[in-house]
Amino acid sequence: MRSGDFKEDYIKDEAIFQSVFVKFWLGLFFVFLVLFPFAANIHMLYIANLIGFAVIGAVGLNLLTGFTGQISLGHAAFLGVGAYASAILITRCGFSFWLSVPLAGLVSALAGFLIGLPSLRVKGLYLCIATLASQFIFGFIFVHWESMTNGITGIHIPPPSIGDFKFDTERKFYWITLVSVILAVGYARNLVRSKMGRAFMAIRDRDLAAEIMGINLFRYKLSSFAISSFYAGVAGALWVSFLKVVTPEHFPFLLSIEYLAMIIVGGLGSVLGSIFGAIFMTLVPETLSVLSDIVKEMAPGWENLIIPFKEVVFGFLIVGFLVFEPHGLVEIWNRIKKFFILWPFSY
Amino acid sequence: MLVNNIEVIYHNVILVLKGMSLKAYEGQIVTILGNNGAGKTTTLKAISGLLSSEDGKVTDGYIQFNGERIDRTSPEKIVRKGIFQVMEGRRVFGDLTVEENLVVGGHINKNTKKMREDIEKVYHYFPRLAQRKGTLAGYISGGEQQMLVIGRGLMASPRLMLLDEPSMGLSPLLVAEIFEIIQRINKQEGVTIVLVEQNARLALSIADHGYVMENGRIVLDDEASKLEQNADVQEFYLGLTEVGKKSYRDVKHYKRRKRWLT
Amino acid sequence: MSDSAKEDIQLLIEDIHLDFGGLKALNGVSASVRKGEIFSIIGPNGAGKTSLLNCINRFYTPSKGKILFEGHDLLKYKPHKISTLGIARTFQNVELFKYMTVLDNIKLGRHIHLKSGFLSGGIYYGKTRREEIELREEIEEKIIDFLEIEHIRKSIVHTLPFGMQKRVELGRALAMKPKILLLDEPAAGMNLEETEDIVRFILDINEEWGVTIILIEHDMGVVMDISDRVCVLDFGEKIAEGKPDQVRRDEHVIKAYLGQADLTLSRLGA
Amino acid sequence: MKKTVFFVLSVIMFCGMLGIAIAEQLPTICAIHPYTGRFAFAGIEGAAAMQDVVDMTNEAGGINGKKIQYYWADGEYKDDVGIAAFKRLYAQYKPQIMFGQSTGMTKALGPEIKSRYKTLYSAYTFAQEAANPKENPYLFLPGPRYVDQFGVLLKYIAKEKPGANVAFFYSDTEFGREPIAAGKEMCKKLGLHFVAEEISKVGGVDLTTQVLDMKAKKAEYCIFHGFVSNPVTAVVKLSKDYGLNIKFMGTFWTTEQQLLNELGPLAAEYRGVSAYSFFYQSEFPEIKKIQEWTKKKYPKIQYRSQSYMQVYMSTTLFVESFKRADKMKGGFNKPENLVKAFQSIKNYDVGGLMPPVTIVNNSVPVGRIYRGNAKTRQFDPISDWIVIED
Repeated sequence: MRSGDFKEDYIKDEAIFQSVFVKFWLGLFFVFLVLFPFAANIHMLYIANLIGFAVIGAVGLNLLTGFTGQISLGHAAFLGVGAYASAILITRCGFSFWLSVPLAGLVSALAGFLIGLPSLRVKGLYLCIATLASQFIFGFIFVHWESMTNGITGIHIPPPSIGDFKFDTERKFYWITLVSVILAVGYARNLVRSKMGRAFMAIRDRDLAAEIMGINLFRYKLSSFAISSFYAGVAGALWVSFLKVVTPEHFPFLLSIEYLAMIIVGGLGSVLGSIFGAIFMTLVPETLSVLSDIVKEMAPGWENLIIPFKEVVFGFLIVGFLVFEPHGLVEIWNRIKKFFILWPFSY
Repeated sequence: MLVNNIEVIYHNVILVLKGMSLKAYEGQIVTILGNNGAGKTTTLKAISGLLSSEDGKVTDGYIQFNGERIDRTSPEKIVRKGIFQVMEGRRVFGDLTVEENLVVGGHINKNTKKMREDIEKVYHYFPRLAQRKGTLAGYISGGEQQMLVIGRGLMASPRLMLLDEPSMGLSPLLVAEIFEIIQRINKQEGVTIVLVEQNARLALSIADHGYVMENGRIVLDDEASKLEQNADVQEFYLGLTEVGKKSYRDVKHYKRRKRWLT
Repeated sequence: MSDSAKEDIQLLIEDIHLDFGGLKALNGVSASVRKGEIFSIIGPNGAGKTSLLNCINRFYTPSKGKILFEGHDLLKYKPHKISTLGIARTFQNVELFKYMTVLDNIKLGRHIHLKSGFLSGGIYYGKTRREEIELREEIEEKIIDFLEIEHIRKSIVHTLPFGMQKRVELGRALAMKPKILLLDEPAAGMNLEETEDIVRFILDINEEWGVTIILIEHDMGVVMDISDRVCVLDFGEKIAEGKPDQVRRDEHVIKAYLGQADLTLSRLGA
Repeated sequence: MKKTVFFVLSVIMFCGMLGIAIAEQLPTICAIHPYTGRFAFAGIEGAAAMQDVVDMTNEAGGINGKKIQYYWADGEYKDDVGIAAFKRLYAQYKPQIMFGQSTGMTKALGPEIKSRYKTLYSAYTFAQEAANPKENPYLFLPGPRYVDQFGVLLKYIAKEKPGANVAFFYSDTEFGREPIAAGKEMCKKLGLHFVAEEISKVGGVDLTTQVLDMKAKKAEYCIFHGFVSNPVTAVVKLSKDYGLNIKFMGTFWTTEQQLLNELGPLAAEYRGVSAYSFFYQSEFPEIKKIQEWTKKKYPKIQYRSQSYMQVYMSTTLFVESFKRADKMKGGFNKPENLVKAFQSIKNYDVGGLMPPVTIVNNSVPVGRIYRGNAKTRQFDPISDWIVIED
């Protein structure tokens, strides 16, 4: 049982990391993150990078959907806008990678701002369909504005570098991803506990009452769209710089759905939940692939049964988690935490 | 109906009711008094089976209705056994008309003739509803909505009706009207009624038996008329002191403590 | 009305008409609320009491009429701007932010008084951090302490019983540092003891914080005991206004609203 | 949760590394087959083809006595899944040769194969990018580029009906769009009128607008590209219903026996181009060999598709490259050797699976035109092997 956890002033109670225990585990986790690239092989690092991009994208979407309550089906498009913006800035305008990423975020934020305009008039499912428009509009632009995007051929992007040092392998890129993820998560975590984050949640829970509190719905909804798209843009820019190529097929509609799945499985309205969701949606299919490959080797002749089966398992896992804990993985996490805090009593 | 020593837990961790017991005989009006959060609504939900939809469950004790155990039965089966809960907050189907709301309430009746009779019965008790039967339920006044949800409950031909704060937010005139109707329903239909109500005087005036609840358990119970005479009840629920009525202006300067001996 | 009383008028409602597709919700209602008083509005369900508050809040736009608050024409303001003038309110059915903690809900009340933006908010350092901690201190000491809700301050609102939610909503309104507070049935769904608590808070807010209060309430015990003046609405029209004792005896009021005298005072044991 | 999963992964990787330690010197091929997803029809056949060639070679003594190791994973025909699988297999087995699942994956990995992995690479694609030895020395195609396939068909049309009206019907994918621009250019050169381009989703169902558009624009020939059988049958049937008189043709992936089965009596209306002989052309010794092997190993299987032939051909070229590179200084573990060995292949006899193979620009630019036979539901050759020259 964890006890002796008393706070003496409000400063401590307002801190993000509330106890020595949390700090300890977080520290340990950080050490793990730093040591990870030295122990892992390319494939694990590749997946780790992908998880990183997914975390940034998912945190962004959660700010919009989980915190502000505006469902977006266009997240993939904003990833695409950021990706293309950075690719074009780097290859055509001669910007460095380091400058192109925040700029890509801004371009994407602007796109999000525009797509968010209907949110002032429409809500819920209607808004959902309105954001779907972004998918088609930007998808069309990626393919057909050939002078800029090279159409379906896509753009090859040189790896980021500092002086002569090139971030051209998964291991080197890992550091860029890690720092970006920490910045992105830290910013979001702070944002949601400050004035703006509270306003977002207020709009989600009761927009009428939010107006009484003097919250300008117009401004905050659009801010939410812009910030969310900024995150998506950064995630997209990092992703394609990592892949070294960008084509329109990187941003299918399905990707938007996957991002929604991430935050729903992880936990709506929770920064931690977005992280869990991103890990889940990236790592689980990958692990299942690995497992199915192993099983396949062990049972030759059965591969055409075993391999497709992984999708079924993945589907069941998602449904299973949602049935078991509709509030997402973060709720399971909270429950485990509560169990240890209260242990050995059950309530 | 018998509730025996039940314990209710929400989300596996939050204990709401601890050893709560309650009895209601056929044809009685039983009222539960108590603070907000004492567990009155939870008790009603435990009886009607609606706990499960809020991730709560009865972990100890049992609930019997006409000798049959019902605490593990699903809500829709409980309704069919004749128990109906009228929830607080006037939950009408705002996009349906008054009459359609009643039809929905009577959906467990299979034949239309019985349905028609039941609707007429509701109009008999609530003549105001008959006047507004074609209006969308979202546009009728709060008092009429309260009447509608009670009427809708009546459509299920219940043997036991659980009423959760029927007077909330209603004008004095309407409160009187609704309580009178509740009494008539009880007398004429023989429906047993469990009433959760904040207006203690009113509740005790129509009830046969009263329970006082605090922190998830019953601290006091007696015949309604005796309860009305209890000094503690008089002070805490009826607003009477030794010298008679007191003004709300007086409470400003002191904060009382309760003296239940539990 | 004497000259001095006129100067004291904080909120002036003049000839308000409001209709919903032909249905007249308010039909030429006028009223004036003086600074520092408790002004109650009573009337049968559907009489237009809440609609009147909604007009002041600018959720509804009256088809005719004028509302002046300390010289500002409220009808020229957008709903989210009303709060900046110092008008706060609570709702009949509680309009809290259900999935947030009590503390966050109350902090939201202070929204308009905070300065941090999206950049400084996300970095949470220096000014923003100081501002947040000051805010926390003030809310804890002034509001949470006052309303006696320390024990639930970290609970998620929708898990709380209705009566507590009403208290939290009052706290949120107070956090707005209002000059005038509109309370819509603050004692609904409360038993005597809880009602006494709420009344105690209302009186404190009024007398010690000097906030003007407009109160809608069905509990005649409360209304008659604490109001300075009472206004009675029926079918969107004002049928009486005056001191509680006057109103209580008014024949129209008894017929439309109060009913028989014994029921009126049912809670008072008179 | 993250940590436990990583732990499990680490254990798997560790076992994998043990495997590398043993297999280091052996010739290794890794492949990503689209075993599930919408390209599964090809992936399942391809996985079997590669296994077969490896088994045949190993039975015959491997690469100068060294047995070929073959590992593969499912890429689901999704680029990200495929790339992850590529990295995983690479990390685990350090293969000298890899095989990928799609055009998109080939494009995405191209730069890295050149700079880091340096594996000889081919894929389920005939995209131009893989036939550019200057840019991508390690990438190759075991047949003609899509552009070349268009070339073969267009030249055939120009000969059959000079100045004819031509329409392209392609899918809304990277693979579908790839040769379109070049195809239009070619029409101009050959004096054909390019009148319409119709785009549809893969597996699209309502194609009336496209068919009516072709009718309005008086198309006489229509070339399908970027599909599997699905919309093709629908379009051919619909055109008959609307009374259009269009001659339909298709590139490699739409020249498949299954399509003829679906077309039924309309099979005779359809022509396609392929680089490989068909399973039933037993007059060729290599095909005969495949038939016998199939009968022996998979008695239930009646037919091997063109996808099988493609991967079979690729693997044959892989094996030949291994053999040639093994004789060079540094052996096949030196990436440059494999490329040199591969590019040195000239007039290499593959027993009629293709005409004798000569590598030109890392591809094998030959094709043959086939016509559907409504009776046998087979493709009959209607031209000789056409070698495409730029």
